[in-house]
Amino acid sequence: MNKEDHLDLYRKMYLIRLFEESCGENYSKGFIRGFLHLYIGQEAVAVGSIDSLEEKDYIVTHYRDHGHAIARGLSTNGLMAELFGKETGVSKGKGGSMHLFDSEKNFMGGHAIVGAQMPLAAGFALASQYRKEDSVTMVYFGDGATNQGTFHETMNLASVWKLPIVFFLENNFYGMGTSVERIRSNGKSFSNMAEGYGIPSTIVDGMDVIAVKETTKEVVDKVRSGNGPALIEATTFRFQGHSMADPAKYRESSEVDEWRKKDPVESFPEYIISSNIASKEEIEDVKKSVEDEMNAAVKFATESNEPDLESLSKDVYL
Amino acid sequence: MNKEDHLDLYRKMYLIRLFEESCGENYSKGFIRGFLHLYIGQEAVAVGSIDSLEEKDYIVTHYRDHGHAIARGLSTNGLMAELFGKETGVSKGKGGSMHLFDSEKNFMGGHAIVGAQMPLAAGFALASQYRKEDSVTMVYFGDGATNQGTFHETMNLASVWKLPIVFFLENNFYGMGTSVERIRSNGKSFSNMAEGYGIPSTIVDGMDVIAVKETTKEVVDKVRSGNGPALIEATTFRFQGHSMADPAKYRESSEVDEWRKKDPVESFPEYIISSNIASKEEIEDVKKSVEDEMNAAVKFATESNEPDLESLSKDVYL
Amino acid sequence: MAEITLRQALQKGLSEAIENDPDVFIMGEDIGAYGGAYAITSGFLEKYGPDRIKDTPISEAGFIGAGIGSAAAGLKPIVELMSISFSLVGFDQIVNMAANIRYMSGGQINVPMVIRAPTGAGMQLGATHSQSFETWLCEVPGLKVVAPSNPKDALGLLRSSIKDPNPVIFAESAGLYGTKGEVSEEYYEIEIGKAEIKQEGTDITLISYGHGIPMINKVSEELAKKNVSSEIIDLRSLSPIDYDLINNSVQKTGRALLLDTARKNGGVMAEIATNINEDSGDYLDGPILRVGSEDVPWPYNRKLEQHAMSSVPKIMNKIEQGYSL
Amino acid sequence: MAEITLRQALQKGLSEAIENDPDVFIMGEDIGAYGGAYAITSGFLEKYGPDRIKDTPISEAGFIGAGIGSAAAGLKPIVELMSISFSLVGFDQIVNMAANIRYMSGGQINVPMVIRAPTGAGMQLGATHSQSFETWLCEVPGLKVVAPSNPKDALGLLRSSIKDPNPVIFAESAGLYGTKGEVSEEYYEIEIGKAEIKQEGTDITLISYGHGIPMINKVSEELAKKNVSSEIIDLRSLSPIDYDLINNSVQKTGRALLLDTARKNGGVMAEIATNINEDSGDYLDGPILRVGSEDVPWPYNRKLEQHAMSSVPKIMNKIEQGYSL
Ligand SMILES: Cc1ncc(C[n+]2csc(CCOP(=O)(O)OP(=O)(O)O)c2C)c(N)n1
Ligand SMILES: Cc1ncc(C[n+]2csc(CCOP(=O)(O)OP(=O)(O)O)c2C)c(N)n1
Ligand SMILES: [Mg+2]
Ligand SMILES: [Mg+2]
Repeated sequence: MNKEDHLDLYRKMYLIRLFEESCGENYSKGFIRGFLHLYIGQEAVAVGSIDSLEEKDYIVTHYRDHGHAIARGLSTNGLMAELFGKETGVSKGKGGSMHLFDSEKNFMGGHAIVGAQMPLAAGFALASQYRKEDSVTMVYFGDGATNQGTFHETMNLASVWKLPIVFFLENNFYGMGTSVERIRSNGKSFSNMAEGYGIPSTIVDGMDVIAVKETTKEVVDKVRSGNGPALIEATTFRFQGHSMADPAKYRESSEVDEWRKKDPVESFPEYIISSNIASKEEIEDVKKSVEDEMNAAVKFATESNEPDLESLSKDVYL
Repeated sequence: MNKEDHLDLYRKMYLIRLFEESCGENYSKGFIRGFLHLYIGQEAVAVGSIDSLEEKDYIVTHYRDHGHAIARGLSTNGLMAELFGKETGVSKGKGGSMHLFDSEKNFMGGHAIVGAQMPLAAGFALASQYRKEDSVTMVYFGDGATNQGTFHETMNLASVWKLPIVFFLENNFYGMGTSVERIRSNGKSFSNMAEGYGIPSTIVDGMDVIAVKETTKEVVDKVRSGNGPALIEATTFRFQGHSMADPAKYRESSEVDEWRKKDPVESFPEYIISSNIASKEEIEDVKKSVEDEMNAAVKFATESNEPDLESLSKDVYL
Repeated sequence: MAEITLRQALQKGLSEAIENDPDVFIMGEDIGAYGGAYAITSGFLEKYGPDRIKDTPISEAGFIGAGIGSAAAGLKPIVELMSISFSLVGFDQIVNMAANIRYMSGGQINVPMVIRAPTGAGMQLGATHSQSFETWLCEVPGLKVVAPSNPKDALGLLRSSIKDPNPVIFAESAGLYGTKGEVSEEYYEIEIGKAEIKQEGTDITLISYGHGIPMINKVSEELAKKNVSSEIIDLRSLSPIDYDLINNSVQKTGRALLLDTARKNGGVMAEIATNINEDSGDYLDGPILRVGSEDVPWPYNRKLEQHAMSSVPKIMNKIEQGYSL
Repeated sequence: MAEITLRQALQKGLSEAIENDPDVFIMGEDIGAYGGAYAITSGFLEKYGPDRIKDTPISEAGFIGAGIGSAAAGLKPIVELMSISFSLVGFDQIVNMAANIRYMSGGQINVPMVIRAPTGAGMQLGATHSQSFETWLCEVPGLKVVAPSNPKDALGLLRSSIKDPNPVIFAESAGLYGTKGEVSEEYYEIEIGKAEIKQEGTDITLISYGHGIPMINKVSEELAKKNVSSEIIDLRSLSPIDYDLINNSVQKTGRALLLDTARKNGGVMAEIATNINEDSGDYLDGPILRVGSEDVPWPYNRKLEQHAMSSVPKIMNKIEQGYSL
């Protein structure tokens, strides 16, 4: 990894952070509505893992999807416009925060029923296998989603069919207000669930973007070369409530503070500077360009048009 | 276990065998219709395991339920009448083979959607726990049912809530025409699935009625005393097709022959005689009485009335 | 009489049931420590403890099924779903199990369970989160379905639902939780299966339920301005449906406008319209009119979402064209 | 022209698709080694191999979802369910995913998938196994639903369904697999959304689909004996519904009898009756008549099950009373 690689990882994490902060702000102002789940705190997971993917790989995720979308390189204009419900949005304003899509980038959503994205993801992996292509499907989900039967059905399918799929569990220790202990009696980690299906699993520090990137690369390589599915569990934390509606009273602020110390958006640039990989000024330049991009995105979203009323009944059938 | 205990186990196994043979016959004659799944070959599982339960314990099972019903002591008259669709049937002729019930015996069905009985069973266990009663719920299912998400959701619930429930897997190595290898990549056994939830599991030879009984007793005792759920996997085999419609072309007759050598209905009385637990005559007496019971059951079913047409709209609501 | 919100009415009914009947417990995702996605059970965990207020994993099939089993064992579970949209992952348990088990067992097993769930669009949650599956569940024999439009009905129906020995789907319009209304301090129940005439009238019968009622009220005001007297029926129960009351009213007024808040295609009102035509056809002065949401998945954008929904002008328009009123 | 069974027609359509389009594959429980619960894919595994004929574990949500994903990636999966009754455990994938994904993505993603499933009661399978959930699925925007009544339509509709870029539910009446009929050897398709007039007539329009058609044919014969000329409409598609053809016919005959094979309450015909009343009300010589199955779970006992179903006498009775014919 050279300097540019480092700065690029930082750039994406910072972009996600600012994007999310801007979302929060624009939600308060009423420009963004519905359910809004921010990715603040988990940036290193999406950025590190997606950096290890190739263009041909498929990404499928859940409703907390802004981070993955940005890491995948979806246009911040199109994303912010989607959240503003504009016709220039990635899903033409029809999907909203929880249903982001960009099929050209193989970014296959944005799915808001907990666990429902997993069978779907298996389908993309099945298609790759069927066509003897070596693309890999990456499916993201939370600790809470491990409680849905679809997670297990999909692990089993993937294992029996040896599908090229990576189950990427973002264990942020809470599913809404429910801490992991209350949904899981067998320890805080989930990887032994995969073992029941003969699926190899790895745990990685989700606050360390380089560790995430390297672990993912290793796992994805194996999956790509036909070894069947794998599971990665990244331990991470969301610094804010589950959604904008959640004051997060179910946890101690000390727990949040502990995790904030590992904030990748703070610690990674510090590491870059202290390791002399890049200078403070270079970091500042990145910041500046990200801030510009964000301002432009909000401007774009604000100035874009609402969809025509006729579009209501379009896109139902082809 | 004294002589009576041995003879009783044999009696029940033989009763199931004859009952099932009679079902097959009466299906061919058109007296029994719909889907009919025989338990022939698996008798030792139901008989051994249910012998270890107490009256207050709940039993929940799937569509292959005749064996469990008979082992639980449901009236053969009422069961055969149910299969004949008569008003004297255990479910008034409304349930049929796949939906047998006897709530007085805590025999809670007979459920025909694969895997659907498992959440239900957790509910009975939850009720026992809620009321601080020490009854245990026993839920039966097949190897194929492990593929349903409900199995996993229920294991997780049971584990998190420490429910007094025993997951009883009858691994007969086929779910319809699908051999275990084709639905499971991680070995023929399923017990490591339970480990993912911290649920202890035991494998037992399902053709050995005494082994089943003893293993079940041990496991049920632990569960009853508040140790949370457990899983028992009994390896067994159905000697006939999945249902009356199945010629079982997907397996070699040699495989069936191998298993038939372990037929508990043959080997157990041999063991009783050769170990001098009871005499050949005593076994013959048991047979005779079972045959009489079966003849009476078929007679009862034949002579019973069909339900009134008015009963069609009864039992929908209380 | 006190003015309380529909949320408070539910809280009152739930607390009451927990306090009066040891067999009643509440179960659902984040109803405890979090206080419920819509804060219905806020404070309950602290007050009643974890046995009565049972937080569940995100396993709808699992805990709906567990609710059914516990009810079959004689408890009285109240299962909360975060959204009726999520009922689909547990639909088999509701439709094939809760509804059928009594019949299949020849009447041996009862399922005295209540499934509460917010329903309806209008909050920009998009296609997966805005569904109204009570329109399907009310077609399932073995289930009862209620859908209150105001605090009084919410409390009265909740009491009846908890007492009912059958599985009851309690559909709560998410947009109405904050709605205020008078609620008697004396104990009362509202019988499941009984609709209510909210306003008597002579010229046209307006029928809806849940969050359709506020809109119907506005329509009635518009009609009054044109000297048209409308009779308003709040269905309150979608299963069973109070056809006696409906037919009596329509036979009197000779006209009817039926408002579905869900999609018109496949909504509750098709069945009701057909029954009115069958049973009161001779009394009609014109066609039965139906208004409902558009036949598209629910969009996120506010303008589109509002456009997909029915509205007072759309309904007025329909009435003007249908009856030249 | 050859006489073949409906099963053979499906086999022909499926083989053809497999042979002509490398993106087509079939997936389902026991469709391979076992040959299919109703033997539709008998011999296919041997002929086309395990990649094209994919046996699945008993995980409906899992493999329906995998079908959707593979379709979104450009393949053309044909998913077989052993029974439409089992669709419920995968209902979320069908209703919230397959149907919505195109809309939610602003038209970026298509799901060219077919879900085939036997449907309908009459085989004494009891409450959990005799359901007809096509009556719900046809109300979901984003899905198409077809239900053939004969071999010719089965083949023609199967061809269109596989070609269609949208998710199509292909409801097969389990009781009709052995039904024989003429099927052209020339290639043809039957357009989704087009009903067929199976018989022209002047006095009454009889409408049904799937296994309702044989019964409707008998009713027509009975009517003919009384010199009543009936026009028979086979819907063939339940979504979209061919309202043009229906309204034209009813406007001509002035009378209509609608037969649901599923439960009347909540069946397809309520929506159709309401639409006819809305669009052709002025042309009617009397009420629209509806017959369907009783509003109870399906019982096992044969006599009860038959009693729950509609029958020629019940229909004749309805017509005689409704129209004094
Ligand atoms: C089937 C279903 N049940 C419930 C919900 C409501 N819900 C949305 S997110 C969520 C918590 C998920 O937690 P987790 O999987 O840990 O992901 P995180 O939000 O922590 O990223 C719940 C319960 C839903 N969307 N779908
Ligand atoms: C949800 C669902 N899918 C499919 C079926 C059809 N089906 C009935 S039994 C069965 C096989 C079950 O196999 P297993 O669990 O091993 O039990 P066994 O029959 O061997 O006792 C299948 C696929 C069903 N009843 N329910
Ligand atoms: Mg989480
Ligand atoms: Mg089996």
